[in-house]
Amino acid sequence: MPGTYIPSDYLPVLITFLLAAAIGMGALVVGILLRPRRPYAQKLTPYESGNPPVGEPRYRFSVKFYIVAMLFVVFDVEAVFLYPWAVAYDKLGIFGFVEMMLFIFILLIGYVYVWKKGAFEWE
Amino acid sequence: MVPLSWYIILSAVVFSIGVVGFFTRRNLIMIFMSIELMLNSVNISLVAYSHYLQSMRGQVLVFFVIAVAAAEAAIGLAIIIAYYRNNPTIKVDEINLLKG
Amino acid sequence: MDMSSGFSLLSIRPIVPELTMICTALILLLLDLIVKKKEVVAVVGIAGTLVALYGTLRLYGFSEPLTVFSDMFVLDGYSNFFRLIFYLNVILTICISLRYMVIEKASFGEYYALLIFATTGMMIMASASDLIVLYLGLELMALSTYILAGMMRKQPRSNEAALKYFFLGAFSSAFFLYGISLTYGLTGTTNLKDIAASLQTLNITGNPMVLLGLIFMIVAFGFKIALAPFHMWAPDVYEGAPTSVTAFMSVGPKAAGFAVLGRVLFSAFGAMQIQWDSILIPLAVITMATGSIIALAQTNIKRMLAYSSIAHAGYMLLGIIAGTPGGLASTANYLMIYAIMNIGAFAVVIMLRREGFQGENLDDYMGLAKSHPVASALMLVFMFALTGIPPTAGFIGKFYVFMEVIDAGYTYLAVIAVVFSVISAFFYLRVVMYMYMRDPREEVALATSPSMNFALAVTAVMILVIGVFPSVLLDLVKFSIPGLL
Amino acid sequence: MVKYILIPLLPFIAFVINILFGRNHIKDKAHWIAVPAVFASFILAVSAFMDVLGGKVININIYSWIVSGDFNVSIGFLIDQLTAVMLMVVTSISTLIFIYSIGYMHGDGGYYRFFAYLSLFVFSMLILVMANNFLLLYFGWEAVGLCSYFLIGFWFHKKSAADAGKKAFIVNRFGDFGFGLGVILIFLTFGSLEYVKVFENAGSVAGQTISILGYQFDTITVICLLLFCGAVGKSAQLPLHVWLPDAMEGPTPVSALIHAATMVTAGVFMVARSSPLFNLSASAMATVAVVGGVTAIFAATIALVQNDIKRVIAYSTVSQLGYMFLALGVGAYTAGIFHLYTHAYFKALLFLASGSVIHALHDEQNMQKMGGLKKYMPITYWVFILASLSISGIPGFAGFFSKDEILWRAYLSGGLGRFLWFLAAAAALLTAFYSFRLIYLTFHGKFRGTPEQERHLHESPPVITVPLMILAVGAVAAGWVGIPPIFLEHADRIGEFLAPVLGHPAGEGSHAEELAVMGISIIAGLAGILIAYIMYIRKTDLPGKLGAMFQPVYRLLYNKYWVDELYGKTIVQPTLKASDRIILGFFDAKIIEGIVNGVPALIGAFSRRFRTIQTGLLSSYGLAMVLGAMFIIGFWIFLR
Repeated sequence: MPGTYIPSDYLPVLITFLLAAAIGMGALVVGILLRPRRPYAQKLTPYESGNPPVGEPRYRFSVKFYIVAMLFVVFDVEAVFLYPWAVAYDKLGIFGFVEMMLFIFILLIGYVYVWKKGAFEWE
Repeated sequence: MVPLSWYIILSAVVFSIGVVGFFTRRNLIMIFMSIELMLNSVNISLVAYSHYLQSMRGQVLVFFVIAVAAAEAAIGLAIIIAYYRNNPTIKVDEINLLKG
Repeated sequence: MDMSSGFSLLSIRPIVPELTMICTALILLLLDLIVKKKEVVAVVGIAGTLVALYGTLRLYGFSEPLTVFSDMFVLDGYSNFFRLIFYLNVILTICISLRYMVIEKASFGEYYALLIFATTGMMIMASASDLIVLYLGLELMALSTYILAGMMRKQPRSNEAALKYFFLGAFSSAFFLYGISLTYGLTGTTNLKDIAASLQTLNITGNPMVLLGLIFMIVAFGFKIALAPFHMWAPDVYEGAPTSVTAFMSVGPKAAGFAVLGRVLFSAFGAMQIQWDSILIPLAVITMATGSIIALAQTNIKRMLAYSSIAHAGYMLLGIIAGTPGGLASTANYLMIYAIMNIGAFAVVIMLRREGFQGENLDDYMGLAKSHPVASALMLVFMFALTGIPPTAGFIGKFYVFMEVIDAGYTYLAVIAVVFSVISAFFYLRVVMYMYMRDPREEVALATSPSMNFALAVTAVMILVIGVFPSVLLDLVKFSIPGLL
Repeated sequence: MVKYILIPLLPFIAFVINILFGRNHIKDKAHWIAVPAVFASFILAVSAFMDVLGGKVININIYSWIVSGDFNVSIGFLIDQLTAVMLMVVTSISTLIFIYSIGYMHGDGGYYRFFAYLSLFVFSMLILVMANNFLLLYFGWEAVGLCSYFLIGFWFHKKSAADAGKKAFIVNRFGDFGFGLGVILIFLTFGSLEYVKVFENAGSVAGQTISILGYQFDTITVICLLLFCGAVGKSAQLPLHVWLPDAMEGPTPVSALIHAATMVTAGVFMVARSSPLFNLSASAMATVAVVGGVTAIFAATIALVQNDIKRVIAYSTVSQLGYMFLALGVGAYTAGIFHLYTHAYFKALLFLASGSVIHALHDEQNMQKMGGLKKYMPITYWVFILASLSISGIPGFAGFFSKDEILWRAYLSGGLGRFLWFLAAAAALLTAFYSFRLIYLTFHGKFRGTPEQERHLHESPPVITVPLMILAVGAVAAGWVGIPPIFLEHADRIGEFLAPVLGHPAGEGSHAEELAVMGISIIAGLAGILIAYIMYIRKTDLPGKLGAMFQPVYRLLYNKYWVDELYGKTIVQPTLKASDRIILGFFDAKIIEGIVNGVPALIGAFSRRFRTIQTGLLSSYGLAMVLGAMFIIGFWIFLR
C-alpha cells in the first residue's frame, strides 16, 4: 500500500535532513581537517605521466569543442526515447509509429536548423 | 533486498550535497554539476518509488528528466560560453554586474 | 497507459492550439534560414498565434472540461482563459520588439521562434493535469526564456541575466522535481485528480512528507512567479534582459506560474488548504513588502518595474489564498489586467531606447511631458493602472482580489495589501512627477514604429475600457472559471 | 432619462472635443464648442428643475460599475429638490461665466485648454451634485479638485500660480483623506453607499459605537466628522482655508466659477446632502456650526486689510462659506443652501466685475493703485454696487434674505448659537465695511495708477458686461424666492421647496425678536458701509475741509493705517506665515518633494538597507531560496 511504508513520525524526516546536511558539510569539513597540507613546488605541478610538464596545465580548448559536444549531448539523449518505443513497439502499433516519426521529424528540423546555421563547420 | 528507505535517504543525501554545492562552489561548471546532482538524486528516488509501487509513471518521468537535463546542459553551456566571451571569468562571486 | 485504443483524430482537438503553436515555431525556425527580413518572421509568428487563438476561441465555453492523453492534459475554462493571457502577451511582445531588437542589434529569427516556444510551454502548463506534463511545459517555457534573456549576446548585462536566470531556474526545477518525486512516492500517482483522491483514501493529508513535497513545489512555483524570498533573480534578470523580453517574462511565466499554482493547489491539494494557506500567507506579505519597499530606492526603471512585478505577485497571491472560486477568478482577472498594463509600461520604456541612448534611468523621464505629451500621457495611464487608481483597470484588478480575500475572512491581509499599494504609489507616481514636473535635461527622441503604436493603443484602450466597463472582463473570467478546479 | 444623462454629458463631450482637437484645429474657436454645450445643459437643467417642481424625484441607476457580492457601485443620479437647486446654480452661472470668458481669455495661448478644463470642471461638478451614492459623489469631489488644481496653475509658467495650484492640491488632500475615510466607514457601517439606503438605515445605526484606539466613539459622529473634514478642505474653512486666497492666481473666470460660486460650495452641499446623518449627531452639528461661525468672522477680519482686489473677495468668500456652515450647524439646512444660491450670484458677479477692472487696468490687482474708475467703467461700477449691497445684507437685495435667515436661525438655536449669532452679526458689519472699502478704493477718488494705464482705461466689451448685468439681476432678485413669513406669508418658496429633503428648521421665536435680529443685522450692514464711507471717501476726497471739520475722525482715519498694520502683524501675517510655514513648509517640502521624490526618510532608509540584500551573487540568491524553503519546512513540519 503506498503511503504506509514511510513512518509518519517527524523524527525520520529530521534525521534525513540533518544527515543530509551533515554529510554534505561534513565531507568538506572532514577533508579540510584531516588532509595534511604540506604543499611544495613539485607537488603542485600537474601529473603528466612522469614527464616534466610541458606548457600551461590549463590548456584552453577551442569553444568549438563545446558546441559540438553540446549538439552531441542533445541529439544523443533524445535517442533515449527510442528505446521504450522499440520495446513496446508491438503494443503501440501504428499510432506509436506515427508518433515516433513525428518525433524524429521534429528532431530533423532541429538538425537542419543547426546544419544551416553552420554549427557543424569547424572553421 | 535493499529496503526502499535506503534509496530515499540516498536520494535525499545526494540532493542535499547538490544544494550545498550550489552555493559553496565558485566555479560555474561545478555549480552546474551540483544541479545535475540534484536532478539525478530525484531520478534515484523516482526509480525507487516506481519499482516499489510497480507503476511506470516514475520511470517515464525519469526519461523526461534525463532528456530535459540534456537540453538544459546544452543551453547552460551555451550561456556560459556566451558569458565567457564577454567577461573573462566564470568565478561566480565575480559575476555581480547586476545588483541592488 | 494504453494509448492506442480509443485514439482518434477527434480526441486531439483540445491540443490543437498547442500543435498550431509548435508548428508555427518550427516554421519560424526554418523561415529564419530562408528569409532575410526578420519582420516576415515576426508577422508569421503573429499569424500563427492568431490561428491558435482562433482554435482556442472555437474551443471556448464547453461546460465540461475536455481531457486527452489519459487525463494528462485538460482543457477547461481555466486553461482557456490563461491561454488568452499568453496570446495577448506574445502578440504584444512581438509588436514592441520589432524595432527594439534591431536597435539592440539582436534581431534574430530565433527570437520569435523562442517566444512562441515559451508561450507553448505556458499553454501546456496551464492545461497540465499531470505533474509530468506540467514539468515538460515548465521546462519548455523556462529553457526558452533562459535563451531569450541572453539574446543580446554582445552585452555583458544580458549575458549575466541569462546566466543567473538559468542557474537559479535549474535550481528551482530540481526542487520541483524533488517535490514531484515525494508526492509520487506517497500517493502513487502524478495525476492531479488521482493525487487528490489518494490523499483522501490513504488519509495522509497530515503526513509531513506530503507537506514536504508540496512545499518543494510551492518553492519552485514561487520562483517562477517571483515570490519573496524566491524572487532574488527577478530584478537582476529583468534589468539585464532585453526590455521586450523583460516585458514578456514579467507577464508570461508569472501567469503560467499562477496557473499551475492554482491548479496544483486546488485540484490536487485541495484537502490541504489549511496547510498551504498558512504557507502562502507569510509569503504573500513578505512579497508585497519586499517589492513595494525596495522599489522605492531604485533609479533604473526596469529594475523598479521588476520590484513592482514582485509586489503585484503578492497581491495576486491573495486570490489563491482566499481559496474560493471567486478568489481564483480574481487572481486570473488580475493577471490579465497586469499583463496589459505591464506590457504597456515596458512599451514606453522601450520607446526611449535608441542607438546610443539607454533610456532606462528615471532621470531620462524628466520633462518628457513637454517634448512627448502623448507618450507621457500613456505612461501616466500605465503608472496609474499599476498603482491601482480608478478608473483604470489596475483598480479593478486590485479591488476584486481584495474583496475576495475579505470575503474569505482575511481582512487583515487586505489591509496590509492596501498599505503596500499606498507605498507603491510613491514610486509609480515618481515617474509621473518626473515626466510632468521636471524640466527636461536633454532632448529625448522616441523610437516609434507602427507595431509599437498598435501595442500602445491596444494596451491603453484596454486599460481604460476595463476600468470603466469592468464587467466585460469579469463576466469572461467568471464564465471561464465557474468553480474550483 | 436621456435628458438627465445629457446634463453632465454635454460639458464632458465639449471637454473631449476641445482637448483632442483644440490644439491643432479648433484653437481660438473653442468657445463655439463649450458655450453651446454648457448652455444646452442649462436648458436641460431648467427642464429637470421643472420636473422636480412638478413633484417628480428622479433616482436612477444608469450603469453598474462594480458588482461584487452585495457590494454594488453604480453610476446613478438622484435629482431631488436639493440637486435641482444646485443644478440651476451650477449651469446658469457656468453659462454666464463661459460667455464672459470668451472676452476675458481672448488671445490667451491656452484658450482651447482653458475651455476644455472649464468644461471638465462643469461635468465633474454636475456629477458631484447629481450623484445618488457616496462613491460617485467622491469621484466628482476629486475631479472638481483636480480641475481646480489645473486651472489655478493654468498660467503654470508663472511660479506663483504653479505654487498656488500645488498648495490647493496639498491642503485639499487632508480634507479629502478624511472624506475618503468617512465614505469607507459609511460602507462598513451601512453595507451600501447609496444615499437612499444609507439615510433609511441611519436611524437604526444611531447609538452604535466604534472603537478607535480603545476608546468608544459614536459611529455616526465619527462618520459626520470625517465627512466634514472633506467639507472643511473643499470649502476653505478654518484651519484649511489657506489655499483659497492663493487660488486667485488662476484666471478670474475660474475664481468666479470654481472658487466662489460652485466648487467651494460643494462642502456645503455635501453636508446638506448628508443631513439625515448629521441630524443624528449633536456634537458633529455643533462642530460644523462653530467652525462656520468662527471662520465667518475670522476671514472677514482678514479681508479688511487686503489690498489685492481679488484677495478681498476671496476672503469674503471664505467668510460667506462660514455663514453657510453656521446655518447647517444650527440645523437650518435650507437657510444654508439658500445662502449658497444667492451667494453664487453676487459673488460670481463680484469676481467677474473685478475681472473687468483688472482687465481694464492690464492685470493690475492692487487697489491702492486704482481709484476713480467710476467714470470710465460705469456698468462695472454699478454692478459692483449692487453686488456689494447684496453681500452687505441691505434689505431687498438677495443677500439680505439669506443672510438674515441664517442669523435668525442661529439666534433661535440658543446657547452656543446665540454666541455664534453674535460673531456672525459682527462679521456682517465687517462684510459691509470691506465690500465698500473695495468700492471706494477702486471706483472713487482719483486714479492712482500710471498715466499710461489711465489713457487706456475703458469699459469692457459687451461679451463681458452682458453677463455682468445678467448676474446683477440675480444678485438683486435671487433672494426673492425666500422672503420670510414675517413679511409675506407663504413667500419662503425655497424653504418650502427644499423642505422634503432638508426638513424644516426647528425653533420658534416671536415677531419682535425676529424684527430685532433683523434690525441688528441691517444696522450692522449700514454701519459698515458708513464707516467705510467715512474712512475712505472722506480721507481721500475731501482731506483738507473734512479733516479740519472732523479732527478726531481724521485722527481715527489716520489710525486706520495703524490698525491695518496691527491686523497685518497680529492676524494676517502670523496666520499666513504660520500656515505657510506649517502647511507649505512641512507638507510641500516633505510630502511632494519628500515623499514622491526624496522618499520619506524611514521607508527610504529601509529601502536602501534592504536593497543591499540583493548582492548580485548567484550563491546568495540560491541561499535565500534554500533558507526560505528551510524556514517554511522548519516551521510547518517541525514546530507545529
